[in-house]
Amino acid sequence: MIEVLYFAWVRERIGLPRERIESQAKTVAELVEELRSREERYAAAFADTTALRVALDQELASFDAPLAGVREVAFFPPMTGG
Amino acid sequence: MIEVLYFAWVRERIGLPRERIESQAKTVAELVEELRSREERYAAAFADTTALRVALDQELASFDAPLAGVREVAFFPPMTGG
Amino acid sequence: MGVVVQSAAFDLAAEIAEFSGRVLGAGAVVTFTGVVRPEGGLTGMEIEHYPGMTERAIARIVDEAVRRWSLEDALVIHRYGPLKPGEAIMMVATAARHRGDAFAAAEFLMDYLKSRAPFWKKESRDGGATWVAAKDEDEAALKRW
Amino acid sequence: MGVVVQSAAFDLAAEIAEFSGRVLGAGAVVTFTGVVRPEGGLTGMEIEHYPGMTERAIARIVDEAVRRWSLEDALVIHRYGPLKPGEAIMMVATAARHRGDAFAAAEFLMDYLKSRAPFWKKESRDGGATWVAAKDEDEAALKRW
Repeated sequence: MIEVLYFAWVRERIGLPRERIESQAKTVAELVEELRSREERYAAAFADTTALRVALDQELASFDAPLAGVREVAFFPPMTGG
Repeated sequence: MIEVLYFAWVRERIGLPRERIESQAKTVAELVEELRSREERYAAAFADTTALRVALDQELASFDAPLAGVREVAFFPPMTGG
Repeated sequence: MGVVVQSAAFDLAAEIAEFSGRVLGAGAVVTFTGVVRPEGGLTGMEIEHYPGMTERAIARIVDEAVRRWSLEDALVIHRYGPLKPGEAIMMVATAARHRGDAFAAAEFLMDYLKSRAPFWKKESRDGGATWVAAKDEDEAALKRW
Repeated sequence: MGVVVQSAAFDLAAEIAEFSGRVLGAGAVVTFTGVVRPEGGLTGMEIEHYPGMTERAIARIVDEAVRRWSLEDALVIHRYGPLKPGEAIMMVATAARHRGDAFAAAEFLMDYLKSRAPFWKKESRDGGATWVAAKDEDEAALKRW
């Protein structure tokens, strides 16, 4: 089981801030494919991954990063702090 | 008559903060020569003009600047504000 | 070194007074304050963040600044939640023996907070609310470090 | 825009609060504070200046900053006379819509105040008092603008 978090407009498009997912995905990219195929709202949120960022256990990562041992995956748009 | 001001260690070497001088000097450099020839304390203060700065009527100037129309000449070391 | 992430408003003058007071041996203190700009009919702003990651990400950015420059102290305060036009969003303060270090570290902290700390701004206007898009220039600003 | 040259101490927090309060539309506020560093057995500092020229020189530097960057406001406070270790010598504050302008203008003001405003620092230690020598690096810093 993996905890998946969504922020900003990703959260709004998918309609929830977090969910627990049973997945066999080996990489972030594979997880994204699984999510895309679920429902239209996921397909919409993940339509363009170049517009997205991902964090694994609260560290920024790339979409080809492995998920082995990861407990928390977060998807969000580029950050706009400061 | 020209008002001549001295600051920081120039003031200390010469021993006074300002004086009124009757001078025929046409440039700052000529005025410096006149002052140098006055007394040892002036010679000491003006020994190395590369270590000095000059302002004419409160504007930074160069040592070859003309003195025509100038009422106030100030000599001082490089500034150390901030 | 201090990192504060909070929804409550902070007292800019009091924070600067306290920071300056404890770094009196520093010689140079630089502060940056980001304010909600009341322009284009903005009626409010909502800042979302990623609790847990936010604190970690900022602490790492501060650590990096301390590694790169000779700093006596550094402070980052960043708010989340609803903010009104004119309110302070965040502040950064740096203290160093020399002004060059204090300025560079403050700019570095700002550049990284903009693009590497998990905050997202949503602006409200009469017509509705929209997420602020990240600027290419902010991403480009990271390249100078 | 404001230029203040005074011998009295100033309240850093109050000055920053007042400055920030009147530029709430600015988005970005940067401050720099210079403090007498209590190092090397320093017991005190005396700052001499050139009354009249000081105010003119600083006003000109501020005008130049306003010409070069998009500033909403700028403030320079500089003290003269006797100062004790730990006391603030001077401060600069800039306000702009964007942080880049506020940072650059504050650094520019500092670089020029260091070498082009008529102040001279004399440091007192147990062994006596000595005039601070201008640093080559401060003169060199002007070249970047």
